Amino acid sequence: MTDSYAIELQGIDKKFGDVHANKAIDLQVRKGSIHGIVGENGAGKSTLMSIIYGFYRADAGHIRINGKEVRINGSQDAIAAGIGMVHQHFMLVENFTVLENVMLGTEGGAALDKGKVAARAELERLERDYGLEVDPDAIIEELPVGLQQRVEILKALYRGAEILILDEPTGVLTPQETEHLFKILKALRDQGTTVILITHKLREIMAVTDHVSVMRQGGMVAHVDTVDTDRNALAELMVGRKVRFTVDRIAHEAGDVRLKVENLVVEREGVRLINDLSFEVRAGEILGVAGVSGNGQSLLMKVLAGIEGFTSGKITLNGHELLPTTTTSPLVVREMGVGHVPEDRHKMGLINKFDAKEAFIMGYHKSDKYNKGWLQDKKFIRQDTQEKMTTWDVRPDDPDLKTASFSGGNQQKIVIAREVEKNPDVFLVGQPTRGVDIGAIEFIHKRVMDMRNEGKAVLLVSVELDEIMSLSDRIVVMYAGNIVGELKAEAADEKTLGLMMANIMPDDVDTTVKESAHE
Amino acid sequence: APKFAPAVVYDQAGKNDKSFNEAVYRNGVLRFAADFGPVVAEFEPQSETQMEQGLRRLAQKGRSPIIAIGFTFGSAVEKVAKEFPDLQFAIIDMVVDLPNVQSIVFAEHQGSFLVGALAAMASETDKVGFIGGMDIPLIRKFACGYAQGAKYVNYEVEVFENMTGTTPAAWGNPTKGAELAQAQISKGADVIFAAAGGTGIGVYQAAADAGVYAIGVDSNQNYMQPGTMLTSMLKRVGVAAYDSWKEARDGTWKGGFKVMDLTNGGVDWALDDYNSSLITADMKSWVEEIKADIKSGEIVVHDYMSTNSCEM
Amino acid sequence: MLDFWFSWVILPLDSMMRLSTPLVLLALAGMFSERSGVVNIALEGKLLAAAFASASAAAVTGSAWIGLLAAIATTIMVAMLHGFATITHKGDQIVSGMAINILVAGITVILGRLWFNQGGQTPNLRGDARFQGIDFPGAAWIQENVPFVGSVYGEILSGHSVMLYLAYLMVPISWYVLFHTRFGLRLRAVGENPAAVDTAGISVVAMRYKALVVCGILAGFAGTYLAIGGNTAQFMPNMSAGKGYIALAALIFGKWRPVQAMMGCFLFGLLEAYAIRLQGVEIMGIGTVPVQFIEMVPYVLTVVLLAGFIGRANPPKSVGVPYSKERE
Amino acid sequence: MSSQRIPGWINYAVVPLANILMAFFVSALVFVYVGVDPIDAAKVMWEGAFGYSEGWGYTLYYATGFIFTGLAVSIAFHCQLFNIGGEGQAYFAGLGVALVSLYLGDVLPFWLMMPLLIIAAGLFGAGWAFIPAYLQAKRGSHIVITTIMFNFIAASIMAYFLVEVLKPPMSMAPESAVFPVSSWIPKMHDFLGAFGYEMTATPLNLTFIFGLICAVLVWFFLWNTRWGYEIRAQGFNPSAAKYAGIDPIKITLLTMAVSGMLAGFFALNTLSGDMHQLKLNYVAGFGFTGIAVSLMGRNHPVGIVLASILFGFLYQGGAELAFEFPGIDSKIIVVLQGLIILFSGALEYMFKPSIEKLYLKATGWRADKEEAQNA
Ligand SMILES: Nc1ncnc2c1ncn2[C@@H]1O[C@H](COP(=O)(O)OP(=O)(O)OP(=O)(O)O)[C@@H](O)[C@H]1O
Ligand SMILES: Nc1ncnc2c1ncn2[C@@H]1O[C@H](COP(=O)(O)OP(=O)(O)OP(=O)(O)O)[C@@H](O)[C@H]1O
Ligand SMILES: [Mg+2]
Ligand SMILES: [Mg+2]
Repeated sequence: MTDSYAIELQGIDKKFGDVHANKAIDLQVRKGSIHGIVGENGAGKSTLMSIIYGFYRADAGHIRINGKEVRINGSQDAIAAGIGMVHQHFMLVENFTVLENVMLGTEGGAALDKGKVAARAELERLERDYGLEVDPDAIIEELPVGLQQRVEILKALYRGAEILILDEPTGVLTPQETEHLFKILKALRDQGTTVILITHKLREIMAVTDHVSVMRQGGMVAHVDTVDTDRNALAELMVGRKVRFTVDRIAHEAGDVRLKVENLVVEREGVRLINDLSFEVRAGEILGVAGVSGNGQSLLMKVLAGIEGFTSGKITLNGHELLPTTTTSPLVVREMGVGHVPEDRHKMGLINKFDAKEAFIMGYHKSDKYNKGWLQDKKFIRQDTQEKMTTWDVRPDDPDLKTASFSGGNQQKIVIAREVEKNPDVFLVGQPTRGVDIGAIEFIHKRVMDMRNEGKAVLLVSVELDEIMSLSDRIVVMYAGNIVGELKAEAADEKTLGLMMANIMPDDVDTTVKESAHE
Repeated sequence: APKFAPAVVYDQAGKNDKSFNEAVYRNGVLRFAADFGPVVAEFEPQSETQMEQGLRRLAQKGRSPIIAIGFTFGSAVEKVAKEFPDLQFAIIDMVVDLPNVQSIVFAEHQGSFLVGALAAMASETDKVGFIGGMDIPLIRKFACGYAQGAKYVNYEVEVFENMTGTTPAAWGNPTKGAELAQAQISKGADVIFAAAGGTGIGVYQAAADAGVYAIGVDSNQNYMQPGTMLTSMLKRVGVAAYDSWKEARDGTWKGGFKVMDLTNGGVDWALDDYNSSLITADMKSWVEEIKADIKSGEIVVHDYMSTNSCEM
Repeated sequence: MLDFWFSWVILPLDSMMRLSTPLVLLALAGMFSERSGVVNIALEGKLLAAAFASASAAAVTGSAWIGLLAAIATTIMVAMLHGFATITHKGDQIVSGMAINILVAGITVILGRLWFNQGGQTPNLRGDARFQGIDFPGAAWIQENVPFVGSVYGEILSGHSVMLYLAYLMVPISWYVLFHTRFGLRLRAVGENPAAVDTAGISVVAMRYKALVVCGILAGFAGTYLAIGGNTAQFMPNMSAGKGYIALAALIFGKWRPVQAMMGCFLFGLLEAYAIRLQGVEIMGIGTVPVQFIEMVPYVLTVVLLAGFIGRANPPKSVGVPYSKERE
Repeated sequence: MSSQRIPGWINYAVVPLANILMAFFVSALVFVYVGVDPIDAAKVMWEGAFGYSEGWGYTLYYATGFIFTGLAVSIAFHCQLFNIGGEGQAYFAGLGVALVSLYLGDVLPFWLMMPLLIIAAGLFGAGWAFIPAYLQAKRGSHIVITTIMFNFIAASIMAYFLVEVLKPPMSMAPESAVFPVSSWIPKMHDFLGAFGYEMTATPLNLTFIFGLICAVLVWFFLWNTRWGYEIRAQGFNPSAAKYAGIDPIKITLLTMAVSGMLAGFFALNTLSGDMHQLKLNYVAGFGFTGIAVSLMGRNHPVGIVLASILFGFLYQGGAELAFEFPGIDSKIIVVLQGLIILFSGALEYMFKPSIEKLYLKATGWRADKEEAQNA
């Protein structure tokens, strides 16, 4: 039976320093099937795929391709074995053309010009056959992400991949694009190509895969046929216990407007990234911002937090008016009673090499509380940190431990604790549960809801529709730098939101809300 | 008098610069060693700081007399000689007014006059060149004497004059020297005198490549490009150093001012096997005549440094 | 008029051709290395090492061509050391560049002194031990009989050594290699996004080493020209005298492209040619020009360019970053 | 990562030590090649640098210079700025010191001169670092290239000043007049002599003490003030720093100004403390060597002071070597320096993995247990 498997892994093991990313993984992928892999962030999915593709080398284990044991020492071995991979982070040379990117590595001879002619013909054929049109002479950095991803798929096909690995390909796609992609994947499967698909969206797994494998904390915990399972069962397999997606909500009236954005425009190098945006958030309500990432949500958060400036419009934060000419900074904005949990704790919220003490004063390090004259009040900082770590149940509660040594969930707790403890009136929260485990998610969701119940104005940006739907009182959807529609939480469902995220207005959505925000 | 323990500190060009320092090494240190045994301690500093450190270090070891090669040692000698009033120092090309310092200066203008005269005699284009190292009064003194000598022989002669730079780096840049020489040659110069330390190597090379004459400086550099080295302007720094040590050894050493000129053989022009075929008998007798006239005072060569100008 | 033309246009341009030669070769050397992602402030040391090797080998064997080979072999070795530190061991590229510059400055003098006993200089070379000027057919006649333009042919183009012509030949060759060959495509890619190259099945490490080998070869030519290919015929301590940094400046000036980099070298070479000629020369109405200010123009221009005042200079994106798959 | 299980002393003591030993070993090979017994050479260097009070004086005098240039490099490193311009900054600061000394030295008393000199050295050094910093912060120029260029520009400007402005008339050497005595920083032997301690005359001067004070201040500044906090935050993670309200432009300017100021203090030691006149190229590579000092000292003031003493030893021992073995070139010290930078800077990570592995092996049973417990 062996040769009915395209890929067989046995005992794959990989460590990055102390991080045991893959623990003795076994996996079998049937030829001509679409095989899904799910698992939380950091479970080791990308690492495993990168090992198959030769990007990383496993510390131990065997790989069999089409029944034959192979040694994959580098991507060239994987390519030779007929494996193609679309990486989670694109592997494109940004200032090259599409054609150059596609032919890189398979140039067809030492002289480039001859190879280019042949490559162009082949590329055009592939584009036609699979409905993957891209201008071969376009420069990558000028293409939208959706098209960049096409280039990645074309690259794999161009190399004649019989096994195609896609690592979270839909994160940057609109629902239609996702749909189109899945059509292509199915077509490929029907022609005999084996596809491995990694995604966090269990809906997609159910829609397109034949089999699913589940990873947890570096290990492979289950293999099931898609027809034999459902979303709840998969979620349970992923985190090891029953998952509860909802948070309790107390009904109450929203208060005064605490955050008001009027006709906000942000331009960068002549491009309008945020285009005439208006909305408001009242005390005691959570406004959820949904949207495919890359539609301006991150920038909006940065502008509101004072990290970046804006071109025109007006922002009113807790009674303070901000105009494009106002000199602000994150420090000034914090003074106005704004707390900000940034989207990416590694890039923004924390500094890996700082210890917990230092992490807890980030953004507040200039306040008199933490300084005595010219010097920092180290004793007080330590004691203050210790107290907060205890109340927030940060583990381990050691103020001298380096930030990097905490797990993702605990790191996120540090960030949220730091911001919540300042008791802000306006609370900006971006992706609060990205990459944290379900226990932490419940905890964090509860704290965000507490803030609302205490009468704070909360702006929540998340790409997780479940999160948005379970926390928000109202939901706005962003597309191409603008708000394309608003829904009451009760009226929201995934289908409607999904369509709106692609800028398609379902008939029953009241698109006039946008105007009414102007009054 | 202090115990006799002679020493020398070269400047940063080092003792093998084929020019100034090497003259001290070959005609001073080696000759002294040949005559009295290897007693002279040498030091080649690597940096500005080490120049003074080297001097002081030798002084602390009780070395005397210590000869410092070149005007760059001026302030260092002044400082260290003050700190060690019982030791003897000498400095070349510079005056340090202390009782325990012998300041040895040369009448470079006289020697340059002679080679300038020879250059004019040898030139067929009536164009001759001068390439100096660092642009300082001392080198202007060479240039000025050279031009006077050339014009003395042939009033029509045109003299091109270039300096290499303003810092000591100008002593060690043969590429620049060659560039300047090529430019002068392209403009018609067929004899070029370089008073530029290591930079001269490039000048002589460029002259040899173009088949025109070059004139060496300080040491006898005739051997460097046989056939195109017309002569060398000798500045007998080696002899001066040798004499200073010898005086100390004999107990006749005196501080103060010491001029080395044509009369005492401190400067001269070089004639040897390498260039004898280039110097005709006529040239030789004429230049010897001029030499005698300068010695006798019949010809007065203007010293640039006396007025800070080449105008008389 | 003719005289002014000759002295202040033709001769400086002639000089520029020679003074720019090592810069052009070095800038190309730097281009290959930086395009692959390895910052090359070690050009200075590579130039010096090559100059020493060529002059020593030529002195011992009497053949300039063997000198060239020795120089190339030496600079490849130095480049491999550079690669060992920066590619294999992911060391800091700037620090290793500095280390190489310092190391070479010391070792050349020590070996030179030990081998030739002339204070670090190598013996003066004659005949076949150095590359000599080649006169173009009819150069002298044309220069004499055709006013103005005749001297362009006779003075500026003709009369240089074969090394100079080789150097300028390298410019179109490098251009072709960079933009029209597989090697060039991969090279440019590896300096922009090494991970993309890696996942395309090409070894980043091998590419960078290859780039450094090419860099070594070109730097070998540069050093050979400097010591025995132009108008010097021997090695002298520290004879690179900052040319490595000027070449780096020219490379930035040329935005990491061969023809533009050559233009940058020409500009700097011409400036130097004038600086040399203006030293201590009285110009009517102005007096003497402080040549220090002319000498610093290349550096000032580079700073101005880098600050984006005269167009942006975008370096290869991953230049200076050791390629590592491990995060942090 | 694995550093969690590796104690600090491996990283801060064993690894640097291995790197230095490797550098020494390779230079020993060079010594053997040029025909000098490396053991003899080491003895001469050691004796010369530490064997008697004069050696100490010189060693510490050189070390003082390295303390300043090393601290300058390190503080910039903490902000992820690579300041290769210490050489130019120190050089340019010399101009400030010379101008103040020459123009005010005759009028003002010693006790007024001292603060003025410190301010002049600091200001000129900071000023010369400020322009590259500004260009990096505002215009995105690469600070490494800009500071290299600024070294050359400083060299040209200083040559101009020394040749055309500061050189006394009739003097030929490109150096300024000797400073008035009131601008001289007292020599250590004079100072100690006043308290009855005898010491041989050396260039070591009170700037040494000032250097040590600066090292302590730098430590306080980086780890105990909000500005130091901001500098390190910016260095570790610029986007997080921005989130925390740290203005990257201000911090870049501040860091480079402090860095330039420290490099500028080099002028105090060398000019006011010893040479008493401005000379061409007086920095003589100390600015560049500061990079090695900082790397070896792991960018920590304590490490930098120790590394400075090591380099002071190399310089003084090296000069001594040239006296004792006239046959060998003192350039051999340059080689040794290059090797130290190579091994402790560029090849910093060469031995680290194997040393860590060795350590883990030696303590292996413990690590295994740990893993077993975790599982
Ligand atoms: N190159 C690397 N260097 C160090 N650690 C790494 C590296 N790549 C992954 N890791 C770590 O290995 C673990 C597994 O990471 P991996 O990227 O495989 O997870 P994943 O399942 O793909 O997560 P996600 O859903 O976020 O993509 C994580 O703890 C991660 O931090
Ligand atoms: N970029 C990275 N490089 C190295 N290690 C990382 C990196 N990102 C995360 N880690 C480490 O990898 C481990 C896993 O990271 P992750 O963010 O997935 O948290 P986690 O272990 O899943 O947290 P929790 O257990 O709270 O869910 C943590 O120890 C974290 O410190
Ligand atoms: Mg992943
Ligand atoms: Mg996790």
